[in-house]
Amino acid sequence: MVSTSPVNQQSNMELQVLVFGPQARMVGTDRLTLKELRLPTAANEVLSRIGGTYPELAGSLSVSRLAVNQEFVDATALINTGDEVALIGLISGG
Amino acid sequence: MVSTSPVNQQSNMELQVLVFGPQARMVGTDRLTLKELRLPTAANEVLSRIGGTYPELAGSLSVSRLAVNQEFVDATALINTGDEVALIGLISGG
Amino acid sequence: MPIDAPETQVRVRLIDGPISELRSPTWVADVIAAASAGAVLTFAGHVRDSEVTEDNHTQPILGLEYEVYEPMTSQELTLLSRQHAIKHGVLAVDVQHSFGFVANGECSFVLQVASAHREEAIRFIDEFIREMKKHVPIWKVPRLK
Amino acid sequence: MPIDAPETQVRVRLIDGPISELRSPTWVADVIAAASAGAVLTFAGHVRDSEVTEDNHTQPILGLEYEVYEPMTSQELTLLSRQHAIKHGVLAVDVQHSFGFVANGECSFVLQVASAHREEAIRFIDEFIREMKKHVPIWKVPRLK
Repeated sequence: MVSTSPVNQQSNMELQVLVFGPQARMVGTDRLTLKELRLPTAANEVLSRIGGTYPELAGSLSVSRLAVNQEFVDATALINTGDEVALIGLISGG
Repeated sequence: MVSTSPVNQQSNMELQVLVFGPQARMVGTDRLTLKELRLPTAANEVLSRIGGTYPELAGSLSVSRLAVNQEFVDATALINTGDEVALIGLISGG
Repeated sequence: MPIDAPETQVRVRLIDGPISELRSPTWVADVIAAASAGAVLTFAGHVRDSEVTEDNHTQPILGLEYEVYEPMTSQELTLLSRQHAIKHGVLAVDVQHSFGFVANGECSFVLQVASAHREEAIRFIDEFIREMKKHVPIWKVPRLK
Repeated sequence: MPIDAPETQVRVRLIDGPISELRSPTWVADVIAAASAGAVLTFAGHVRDSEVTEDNHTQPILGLEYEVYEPMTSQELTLLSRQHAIKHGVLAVDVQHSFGFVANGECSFVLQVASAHREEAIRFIDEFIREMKKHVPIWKVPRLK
């Protein structure tokens, strides 16, 4: 009963990603929208989709990380429906 | 008219040297007295005479300097009658 | 004197607008007094009157608009404080960072650390700030003149 | 932003007894605000509750008796401030050091420095204190329990 498609995998999903500071100014919004995603999906896939959908951000994605539910995640971490996802980039506190 | 003894050189002089902190506690006074000095004399000669007269201080003289009229002086600086001389050693501010 | 593995005390606050010098933490000094131990080092960062742009030009600004992402910002500041406190053996850490608008010359960041000797405190301040700028979600956007 | 070779401001004070945190200098922050430039770092040294003796024993103490040699002590503190301010490019230096008795836990030394960036201030504090302990005529004698 092995399946390549987990039971709870969902296609054609929309994912919103919070964005802040200079990156929010670049795209003119504090909330990115990625359409037609298959969830769950890996963090690096989300970053790659952000770069494709928002070319203004492509230059700063190499110094950005994703946070899921308010914690930094690795490139391979899975993002699920209902997760709070944030793009944390171009940090410069202090 | 060359003389090995400058006109204003004085023998059998007494020199007082201010001393502070732990060194003052070691000798039980804040004022060392060196007798039968020939003035002017070099700072290193004064340090050496302090070591001879106050053996309690011998151990700390290697980390001590002389100040003359409130300024640090080199080993070869001359000390004259009337100079205010201080032994600055075992410093530990802060 | 060996210190009996004291638990580090950490306090993190986000402040709306500039940080008043008078509001600076005094409890860190109390920790020091209680421990009868050594050094309190306080770093205060003030907003400068210009920003260097991406193309390396200097432009005058009115101040900086700080954004935070709560509670993650406070969590990350707390984590960073604890990690570096253990690494450097410091006794207490107090962090204040502004959010919202802070004008030129005003203070937007205060980091205070207490330790037995000055060396730990100096290393802590240096590393903490470097790491904060890389990893803690705080953003600034210049308000142009 | 290049700074037009500002003259460093230096203030040195010797304080009879412990230094109150409330008496900490605020004019350094004013210098920073006026220059719209960057960092204020403050080091406060507190008396510890024990001293290490020459034979490496730790003995409990009530506090420290500080001696100074005026005006030489103030002169040397001022000289050290100016030398290191120029070396590290800092804008303002404020030094307070106690003389007389300071009890355990109380503050006996405050060094505050303002600079455009934190790195200069950190290097200044570190070097200044190391040099002060070697070269400035200030002595301490423990008051034993």
